[in-house]
Parts: sequence; structure tokens; C-alpha cells
Amino acid sequence: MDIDFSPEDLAFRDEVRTFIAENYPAELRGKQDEGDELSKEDFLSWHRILHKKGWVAPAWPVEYGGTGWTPTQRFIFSEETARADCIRLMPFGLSMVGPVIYTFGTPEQKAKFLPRILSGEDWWCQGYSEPGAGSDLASLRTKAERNGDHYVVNGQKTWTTMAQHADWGFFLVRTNPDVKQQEGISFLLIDMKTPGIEVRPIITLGGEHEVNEVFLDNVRVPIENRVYEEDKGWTCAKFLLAHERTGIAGVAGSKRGIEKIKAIATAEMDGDKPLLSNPFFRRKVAELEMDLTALEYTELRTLAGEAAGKGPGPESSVLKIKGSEIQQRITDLALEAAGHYGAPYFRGFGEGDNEHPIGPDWAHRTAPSYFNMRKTTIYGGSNEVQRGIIAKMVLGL
Amino acid sequence: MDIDFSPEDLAFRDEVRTFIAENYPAELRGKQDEGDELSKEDFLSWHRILHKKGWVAPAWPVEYGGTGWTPTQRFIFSEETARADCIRLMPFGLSMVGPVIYTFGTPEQKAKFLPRILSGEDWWCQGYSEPGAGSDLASLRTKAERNGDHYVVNGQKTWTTMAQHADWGFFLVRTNPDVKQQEGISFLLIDMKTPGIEVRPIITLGGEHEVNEVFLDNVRVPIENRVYEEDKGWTCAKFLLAHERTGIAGVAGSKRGIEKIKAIATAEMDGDKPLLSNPFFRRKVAELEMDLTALEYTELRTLAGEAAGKGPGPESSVLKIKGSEIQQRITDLALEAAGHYGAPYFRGFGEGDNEHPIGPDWAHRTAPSYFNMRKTTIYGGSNEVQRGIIAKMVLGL
Amino acid sequence: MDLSYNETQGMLRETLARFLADTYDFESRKKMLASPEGRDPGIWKAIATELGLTCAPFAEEHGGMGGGALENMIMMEEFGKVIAIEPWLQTVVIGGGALKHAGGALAEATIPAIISGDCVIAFAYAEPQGRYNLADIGTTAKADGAGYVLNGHKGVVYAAPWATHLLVTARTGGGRRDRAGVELFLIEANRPGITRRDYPTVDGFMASEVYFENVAIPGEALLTGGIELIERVVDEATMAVCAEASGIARTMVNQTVEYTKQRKQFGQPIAKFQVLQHRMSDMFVEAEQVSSMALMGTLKLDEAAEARKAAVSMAKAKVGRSLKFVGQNAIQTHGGIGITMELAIGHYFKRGTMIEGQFGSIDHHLERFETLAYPA
Amino acid sequence: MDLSYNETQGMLRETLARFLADTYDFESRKKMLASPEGRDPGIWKAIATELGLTCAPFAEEHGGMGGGALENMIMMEEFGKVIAIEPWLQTVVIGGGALKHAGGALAEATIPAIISGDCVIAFAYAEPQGRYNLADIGTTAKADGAGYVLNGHKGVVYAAPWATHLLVTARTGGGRRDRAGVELFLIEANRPGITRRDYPTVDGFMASEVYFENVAIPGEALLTGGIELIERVVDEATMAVCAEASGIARTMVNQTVEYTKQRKQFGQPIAKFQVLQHRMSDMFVEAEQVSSMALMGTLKLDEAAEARKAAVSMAKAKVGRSLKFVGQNAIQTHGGIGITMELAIGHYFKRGTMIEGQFGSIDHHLERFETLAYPA
Repeated sequence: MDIDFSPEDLAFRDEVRTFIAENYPAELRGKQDEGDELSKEDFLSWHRILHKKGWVAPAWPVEYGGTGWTPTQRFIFSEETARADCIRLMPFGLSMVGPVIYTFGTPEQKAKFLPRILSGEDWWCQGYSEPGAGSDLASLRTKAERNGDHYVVNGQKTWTTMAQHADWGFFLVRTNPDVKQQEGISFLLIDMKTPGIEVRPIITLGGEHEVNEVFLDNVRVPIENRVYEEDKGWTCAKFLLAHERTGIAGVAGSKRGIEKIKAIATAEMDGDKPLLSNPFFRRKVAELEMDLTALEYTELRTLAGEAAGKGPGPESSVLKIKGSEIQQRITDLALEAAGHYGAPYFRGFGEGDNEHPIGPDWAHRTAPSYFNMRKTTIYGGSNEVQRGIIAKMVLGL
Repeated sequence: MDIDFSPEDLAFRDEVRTFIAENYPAELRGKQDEGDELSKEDFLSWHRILHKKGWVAPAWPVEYGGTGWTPTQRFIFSEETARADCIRLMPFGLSMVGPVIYTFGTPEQKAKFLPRILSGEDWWCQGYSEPGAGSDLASLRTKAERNGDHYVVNGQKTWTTMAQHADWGFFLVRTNPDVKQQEGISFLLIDMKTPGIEVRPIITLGGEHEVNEVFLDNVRVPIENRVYEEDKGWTCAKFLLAHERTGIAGVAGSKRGIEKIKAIATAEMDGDKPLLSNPFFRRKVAELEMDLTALEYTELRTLAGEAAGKGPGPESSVLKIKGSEIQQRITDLALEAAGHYGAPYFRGFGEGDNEHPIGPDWAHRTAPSYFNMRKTTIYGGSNEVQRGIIAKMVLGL
Repeated sequence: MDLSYNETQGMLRETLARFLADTYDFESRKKMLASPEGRDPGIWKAIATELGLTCAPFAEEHGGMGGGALENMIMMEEFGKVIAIEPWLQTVVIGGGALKHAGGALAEATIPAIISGDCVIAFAYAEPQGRYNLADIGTTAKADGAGYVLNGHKGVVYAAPWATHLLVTARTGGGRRDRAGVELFLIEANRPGITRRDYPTVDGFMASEVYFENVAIPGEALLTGGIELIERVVDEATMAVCAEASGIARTMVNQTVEYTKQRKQFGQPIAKFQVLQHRMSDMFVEAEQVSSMALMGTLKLDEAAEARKAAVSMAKAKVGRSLKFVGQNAIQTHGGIGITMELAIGHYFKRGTMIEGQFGSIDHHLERFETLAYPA
Repeated sequence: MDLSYNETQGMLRETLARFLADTYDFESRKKMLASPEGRDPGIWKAIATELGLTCAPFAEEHGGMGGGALENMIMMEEFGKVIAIEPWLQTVVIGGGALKHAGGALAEATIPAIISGDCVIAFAYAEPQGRYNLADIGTTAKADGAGYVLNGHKGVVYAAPWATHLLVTARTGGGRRDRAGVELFLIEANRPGITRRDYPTVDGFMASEVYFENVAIPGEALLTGGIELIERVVDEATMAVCAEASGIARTMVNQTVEYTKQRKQFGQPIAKFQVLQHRMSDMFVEAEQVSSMALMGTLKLDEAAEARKAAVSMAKAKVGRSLKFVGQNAIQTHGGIGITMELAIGHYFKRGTMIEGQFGSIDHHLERFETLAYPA
């Protein structure tokens, strides 16, 4: 057992660092730092740079465009990108539908979709949740009926993140209403420009437009856009749920978040001392670092288990629960640091609007971030659902 | 609305203070302070003094021996006895079976039992819980069968506090096995010297002998010792459960507990400063005071509601939950203050044993108290049961 | 000792509650906030004149009903229940309170205008560098003949865009964090040299950065009392937001209970899940603590300064903590819909969150309590 | 980076686990504790000689297997699973560790005796006034010719009644809390002038107050390294109890899960109640955090002093907090039976509770971490 990086790993780390320093777009630097809403182009510019370098999908098998890195190298890469505060790549193509397609898709589907995911040509969204269903995915009602070589899809999806930008969406739809809940579901890839699709924004508490409702009215989807067998889409969904949970610990991002809090609390004064010298503020930062370190080693232990052949199992629910709580606590602490200047609501730089936000640069996003991050314990399988998974799958209750 | 005491109330407070100062037994002073186990005689000496003064049962109706005090006077009395760290009177007679008897009993039962409860002549215990039943009181299996003018009782009770001293016990027994859970139960008063009763100690984690198992083997109980109607004992039990919950906030006792912690942490050094100057220890004390004040005002609001005609309703579950948590946190803090000297286990002063405990006087009881007080969230209807009551009775869930 | 409300107090509560039920439903509130002024000034006018409620906490000689902190508590609790954005806190509790305590000609002139609804006050006390220290003030009031000249920058002044008057803390002498030299002034909001940058707040109000540049004010604008007066008024304001918090917490519990009864998942109303039942019980318990502490602190507002400060800080710290618990769990229990603008619950959560820090964070108040309760 | 155990480590774990399963069932442990000596010395002897495990963390030149902190972690985790009262912590981790680091003739003479099970060591470091400050020492070691004379009182010396040797911290110079002048001595437990008052501890061990009155010891008893050596050894000991905590936490989770499957209330196994299911999930999550931090701190024991201290303190603080959560909820879920002597769970809870404070409370370690991580 050894926690240190090998000389090869250290060399790799330097390579990554240098690449980021030389290639990360100047106009993106600091943008995420202030928590501003990011445009589609913002996301894609870094995506394309990584794609050009061949580093956009480290987790994919080499044959489909992965990097062939060791788990340690992947760990280093995610640490370094977070450390440099690189924009997070959108997961819908790279981490979600991509792995489903290379695992369950036909050769034609792989050839058609995977390269465009890697290049960023297609922006993907996820059509899972339905109004009134929430964490109860299997109760979905959007239905797809066969009509010749097409399905005709009718229904409504919600919480569809970034659907306003999407070229394609992967949807869970009911193809057989007569079997019980988790059966009779299929996994469809739908071109978002198909007639009958309407995307309506949902505005969240901080004023963000991140999520949407998607209405499907007699949307025609070619049969060849179904992944895996008809009525067996739940297999893909389950595979994807497990996949989604492993990344969700968000250790690297939270490390960066804590660093930001420390920088803020070093600059911000509390009387004649930096806020970080206030023993109680300091204690909360320390407790965050402590809990994040515990989470980090829990993730490392899980990865070691995976390396030893245990797949990402129900234990990954531990990572989701702890990771989401830590993400929320970081925003809580930032809001506390903002003091009075957490209150002003700054609508962002509209067209021709060059007005500077009120208060310290970082303060105007603290309350919206705090509100918005309540989502982390709700989405991706709410933390209550995760506790149920642990109870059932790990503890056998 | 007015939070201040009237001049009459202040005069009453002084009267109580003076009485305690002049009459509280010298040999009991400080004994409870160090958390030592108390003997039957310890409990009874103060009981008898209060009885002689006519103050042993402030909550009882005057006709049965109560004091006729206003709610404010009763509040003052309980504050003052706690402030002076007077020994707590055993509740089984005074607060539990006494009120059941004067509410539901026959004139003969009242005449026979109430005076002996007041005088302390009879020591009572409570035969409710059964092995494997826990908070699920209604599932009890101890059965009483009619045999002429007697019941014959067979079964087993557990968690019977202070049964080792008891002259009488009040027992819930099943008189009709054919009806559903809460029906078919009767409320019996049983002479603990009746043949067929065996009391066996249960030793708890701190080494205390407070609770017992009680075995009943063909115990003959005269019919006239049944309170209220046959099969309707649940009415008495419900009445008593509500009664038990109101006192259980334990505000006055916890106030005294926090004062002790403050005294300890002022004397105990942490480096070159008193432990109370350590900002984090101090913060925990402050949070306790804060939470206790919130509880105190919640109790006062409940009492005001009662004065306005609302009986002690399901809201009293709030008092149980918060009161028990605070009691536990006090012991947690005391154990922390003890440092290394929380570890030595001191078995108490055996016969001829004059050895002094290890470490500071108060330290040797901190760990046993911490262990023992875990009971407060379990007994009297566990806090889970209380949450269920709030959900059902208050929130209508 | 008697913790029951009298008949007048009950009537006040009912009058306001009935009015707000009619005017402050979710849709009307949304419209108000979206309007150019960010509020409906007619509502304030109606509260003052039609309902005649603004007179409740003022002395009879000023045209009031002779009430005080308890009446403010009742009003604020009802405002909290509908997350009203009316300037009662700033105008009646803070402005009115300062005038009551300072007395004199200014009080006699202004209180009737508050009661009539014509005078709306905003409290300009915070400064960018000052956090929660009321004496950390860089704004200066330099004596100039019989009057003063104001210079400085006040941050996040709630209700300033709506105000006819500003209640301003400024320094007539002493160094940055000295208690001596801090004074309180009530001035017209449109005095030459005052500029504002207005903006909405995340909890639905309007606020401003207010800049003073050589603003000449008369000597009569001074409310005598210095930092002690300011501390007292801020303590009263703190208890007023605690009362608002009590209304908010109760409403969040009720809304969550109602939502879980209707919302179905896994084939049944989610109210049937034991985990959610116990959580809502805990929310109810914490909401009770908020109400208890709102009452406790309010009842101690007229005690001597040290006892008052200790009680208020204890109350605010507990209210902050319990309110956070109720709010976070209300959102979690609602799920995704809870973090959208679509249901009322999210808007209660936003206001509740801002109350946590208003007039001092949990840590700030715990520390103030400790300093008073456990002197070194 | 590789977090997997090697084959030898797996074998060590299995050997000890199998042995403890046979010897340390609940009833046997109870009998051991109730015996006059408070333990069964044959078990220690068997671990050393029959199983040959005591050699695991020692260097080959001392007759060991060349292991270190990881091997101690594995052993302590297994001891935790059965709440063993064997003196591995005091003898192998602390005594053995101090000897390894100090080296020299004393190490060469003593380590083989530790490996053979003949030498049992107790660590006399705490003093009544000192809380968790390792340099707050009143016990003196006055130079006297080639040797020293010891005077003082050491409190709560775990395993002292069983020990052949005492590892004592004492002051050769400097004032009460000075770091300079604190030294470490290994001496025979039966030296003239040493008296003990023995007693059981609440977590099942035996311990003593140890008094030194003009105890003459030879110069060779000194282990060079001063306070730095003591801090390093205590950090290693701290991680050893964290590993023990990992075994305890896992076992408490398992026992609680098993108990709720059997225990019926309201007509069904209480394991079916969603509230208890989610609570046990949370207990599992926290037990995982204990294991993760036990590993993290152990892996950092050989780093430079500052990094080691920061990591150990972070680990111990988190272990303390998570262990408290697991223990309190294990008892609460068991209900009344959990606070009696009758089930094993209560005894795990007692040991777990004492671990929280052993070698420093949660607050002590958070503060030490903060001082290192956020220098003023």
C-alpha cells in the first residue's frame, strides 16, 4: 500500500499542468470563479481543446477514443483540472449517453454518435424525470408507440438540464404499459430538432436557467435510434445510474471550493483580523477540510476496490450522500462570509450592461449558489433514495 | 403578557428558599452533586420533610392533599428545588399512580392508597414494559385470569425502576386475549410482597442497579385492587403517558446541570486558563443554555396553553424530545471536561471502603452518567415514538 | 407571570391576517415584486390608514395605542406568514423605535407621519467593511455651524428606494471602531448630495447602496442616544425579524405537510413515508423553538442593556439555527420543485435564509451572548 | 498510488481474526474482565509466541517481519472488532515504536522481549493537571551521577497493573509547559519507590495512578528524542486507536443491523421501519468515514512532523465525531437493552466513547490541525 505518486505519475501530473497552463482559454479564467452563468460556447471551447489533445474522455475504452490512462492518472487529471478551476465538461454526452452507447449500442450507433460526442458537435440532454415522478424513475408515463419503422412519442419530461442547448437527448419512454414498473421501458435517442418537441425553461431560486421542461407531442423517432432491446431500457438506466454516482463525490471540485473560501476569508476582514482568524469560521473551514478528506479517502478506497475487480457498487451511494452535503456546506460558508453583501440580487451582465455587481466580486453569487446547490441532495437519486439503496443493497434490510 | 413574577410570587419564592435552606437534610447536600447512587432512605428523608410541610404533591387536587398553588407557584417551587439541588422525589407514587387513583379509583382505593403515597409509607414501582415489547406497550402479554374474587397474574415485566425497594406496583395486564391490542388490558395494583413475585436486578452500563425484571408466577391479586373497569386499563395508561410527558422536559434539573458544568469548567484548567475560557468548550455551554432557554419558553407557552384550557396534548412530545436531548448533552460535556479522569471506574463506597474516587471529585461519575443518560431518549416513549405522535396527532400525517 | 395575549392584541393579529390573506396571495406578491417599484405602495397606505395598524406600538401622546414590542411581534409574525415586503421593520420598529426612545421635537413631528403612512424610513447603518459591528463606521457627520455635513457610503440599505427618510448612523468623532462618537440622524431621503444605486435583494425587497457627499443636515436631525440607542433599536429590530421568522417557519412546516399529503411517489402520498414524517416532526419542533425564542427575546427588550443584549443574542442565534433546519428540510422534502420559482416554498426559503444573517449571524450572536454571560 | 494490502498483511489479519473469534467471544471476555487480574495473560502469550504476531511491525534486525504502521493498523482493527483488552497499543505500538525510533542498546535488548511476549509496557504520560498537552509535565527526572531520580504522579496509566515496564515522560529541565526538557524513559515497573493505585476503567481495562518517589533509574533508561519523539509515538498511538475505532464502528453497525432484523415491535421486525433503515445507512456511512480516516492518518505517519501532525489530528477528530454518531445511534436503535451489561453492544459503546477522548478530544485535535493548516 502506498499513497505517494510514482515518478511516472509525477511526470504525468506536470504534463497535465503544463497543458492546462498553456491551453486553457484566457477568457474563461476566473469566470467560473465568480460563479457566473456560463454560455454554451464557454463550455464547448474547453471541450474542443481537450478533444484536439485526445483527453476529452479519459474513462472511455481506448477503442472508442479513451486515453488508456491508469486509474491514478485519471485521478491526477481530475485533480489538476479542478485545481486550475477548469470549466466542468457537460456530463450528458461524455459520462452518460456515451458509455451507454459503447456498452449497449449497435455498431451503427457507435459509429454515428460517439465521434460527435467526443468532438462536441452534438450537445446532449437527459430525458428521464417526469412531472410528479421525482426520484421514482420507474413510474414514468411518457409513451412510445410503434408505427412502422418509427416510434411515436408522447409525454412530458422535466428537470432536463441544459436542454435549451441540446442537439440530441436520451429519453426513457414506456413501450409496454402492460408489464410492471421497471419493465416495458425503452431507451431512445431523440434528435431535439424533431417536430413536436418543445423546450420550456424552469427558473430556479437563484434566477438561473439551467433546467427545462420538455414536451413531446407525436414525436417520430426512427427505430434504429433505440439503444438495446425494446422494453429493456431499464438495463441501460441502471448502468447509467451507477456510472453517475461515482463521479458525484465531486472531491476535486470541493477542494477547489474550499480553497476559494479560504482565499475569501483571508481577504475579508472581521474587525481588525481576517475572517479566517475568527475561531468559529476557521473551525467550520477545518471541519469541511476534514470531512472532504474523509470523503476523498472513501473514494480512493472505493477505487481500490474497483481496481480489485469490484464494480462501482451500492457503496457509491456513500460518495453521493457525503459529496452533496459537502458541496452544500461550502455554499453555506460562502454566504456567511458575504455578510450583508449576500443580499443584493445581481441579474448578470445583460446586453450592453457593464454595471459591476454590488459588494465584493465574489459576493453576489453566494446566495444564488446556496439556493441552487440545494439541488445536489435532490438530484441524481435523492439522498433519501441513496439511503434506501444502502439499507437494501449493503445492509440487507 | 408578562414574564415577571408578581410581588406575591416573589414572596412565595422567598418562603420556599428559606424552607429549603432550613430543612433540607445536611447529609444529602452535595451527594447528588457528585452523582452517587442514592439509597432508599436518601429519597425518603426529603420526601417525609416535604410531606410534613404539606408540599409533597403540589400538582394534586387540594381535596386529596395537594397544595392549591397557582401554576406559577408550582413553577417556582420546581425551579427552587432544582436550584438547591434537592433530591428528586420518586415519581411512581406522586406523579403516576397517585393521579390515576384520584382520577379513576374507587373511594376505598383513594382512602387506602393516597395517604400512604403522600407519607412515603408505600414505595411504588411501575409494571409496564415487557421483554421484547419496548415502546410497543399495547402488545403486552402478562395475563390476569379471574379466579373468584382474585386475579391470577402470570408473566414478566422489565425496566421496572427501583422495584428492589417497592412495596406496591401498578401493572398493566391482559385480562382479555381475544380483543385487539389496546383493548382487554386492565390496570392492577399489586402488593410486591405477594407470593410468586420475584425481582431480579438489571445492571446498566455505568454499573447502576436502577432497573429490574419482575417475574409474576401465579400471583393472586384481589379484584378490588383493579383501578377503573376491567379491560379498560388503557384509559389509565394513556392518561398517565400524557402526565408523564409534561414533567419530562426537566428544565429545572437541566438548568442546575448546566450550572454544575460551568462551575467545573471554571475550576478545571486547560493549560493556563480555565476550561470555560476555551472558546469551543464555552460555545458548547452557550449552545446548551440557548437550547434550554428555548425549551423553557416552549414549556411556558405550553403551560399558558394549559391555563387557557388546552390539556397537556401531543405538543408535550416536543418537550420530551428536546428535554431528553439536552440532558444527554450535559453529560457529554461533563465527560469531555473530565479528560483522562473520565476513564477510572469507581464502584462506590462499599462497606468499610473509605477510599476516595480517582481524580477530581465529580469526574468519576461522568462516564457512568453519560452511559446511563442514553436512556432518556429511549424511555417514557422513545423519541421515535414521540416523533410519530407529533406526525400523527399534530401534523395529521 | 402570564403568557397570554390580551384582547386588543388578538384583534390586531386578526385584522392584519385577514387583510394579508386578501392582498398577499402568491400570485399578487409575485406581481408586486415584478412591478417597476418592486412593491404596491397602496398596501402600506391601507395598513396605515384603512386598518389603522401602524399606531399600535406607539404611545398615546403620539397618537398611538400605547403598545410596544409585543405588538410589533404580532405584526411581524403575520408579515412573515405571507413573506410580505412591507417596510414595517424599517419604518415602525426601527425608525419609530428610535424616535420613541430619543423623544423630543423630531419624534413629535415624525411619529404621526409614520402612523399616517406618509413617512417611510430606511435604516442606513451597515458599511462595506463593518460586518455586524455597529460601531465600525467610516461615515462621518462633521459639525458645521448648527448642523452637520455627512460623507460616506452605506451598504445594502433595505427599503431605501421606497423611503421618504433615512435613519443614518455616522461618526461625529473617534476612530473607526470606537463606540464613542457614533450618532444617529433622521434625514429626508432627497437631500442634495445623496445618491443611490438601487437593486432588488434575493429575498424580494428593494435596497440600495447609499452615498453621502457633503450632505448638509440640520442639528435637529440628531437623535440623542449614541451607540446605546442604536444598539437598543437594533436589538428591537432583531427581535422583529425573529418574529417574522416565527411566521415563516410555521408556514414552511404547514406548506411542507400539505405538499407531502398531495404529492405521490412510489404509489403513495410521500406523507406516508416514516422518514418524512419524522423529519416533519423535527421541523415542527424547531419551528416551535423559533416561536419560543421570538417570544423570549421580545419579553426581555425592556430589561437593562446587558440582560437585553444577552437575551436577544441568544434568541437570534437559536432562531437562525432552527430556521435553517426548517428551511433546508422544507426544500429537501419538496424535492426539485422546491428550488424553482414556481411554488411559494422557495420564496419563504429565500427570505428565511437572509434572516439568518440579518442583524448578525449565528456565530456573531453566540459570541455576543458568551461575552456577556461568561465574562473572562 | 496503490491502496491494496499485500498477501502477508492479509494473512496477518486472518490469523489474528481467527484466533480472536475463538478466544474473545462475549462470555469469555466477560469472564476475563471479572477475574482478579482483569485479563487472561495466556492470550497475550499466545498472540506473541503461538501466532507470532508481535514481530509484525518490527525491523528484521530486531527479529521482526519488517512491517510498520499498516501492520499495527490491521491488528488494532481486529482487536477493535472484539473489543480486546490486550496491551498491543501500549506494548507494541507505543513502547515498541519509541524503541524503534530511538534505537540503541535499549531497543536491541527490549524489542526481542516484546516480540516474545515477556515484556509488557504501560505508557505513563498523562498528569492530573495536563489534559492533552504532552509537555505539561510536573514529573521530574533529576540527573544524579550517571542516572536520574524520578519524582511525580502519573494519572490513568492504562495496562500499568499488567506491565513489566513503564514508559515514562518526565522533565529533566524547563518549566511546566516548556517543550524543552521533556524526556522519555523506559524502566522496570517494580523499581523501588514506585507505587500504584490500581483500578478498572469504564471500558474494561485495568489502569493505575502511578507515583514515583525518589526512584533511581540508570542513564541507559533514557530514549533520546525528547518531545519530538513523544509526539511521534503518540501520533502513532492515536492512529492505532483510530484503527481500533474502525473495527468497533463496523461491528456496532453489523450488530445493530442484526439486532433490528430479529427484534419485533408493532408486529414486524424493527428493521422494516424506514426511519431505522435510513439511520443505519447513516451509521454505515459514518463507519466508512472512520475506516477512511484510520487509513489516511496511518499512511501519513512517516511524513515530516507538521504534515504528520495535521493528518493525525484531522483523522482523530473525524474518527471521534463519526464514532460518537455510530455509538449513540447503535444504542438508541437497540433501545433499553442497549444500555444494560447484557448485550455486547453496550460494551462496544463504552470502549468507543473512551476512544473519543483518548490522546485528545475532538476539539483538541481540530485546534491542533487548524494551528498547522491556517497559521495566523
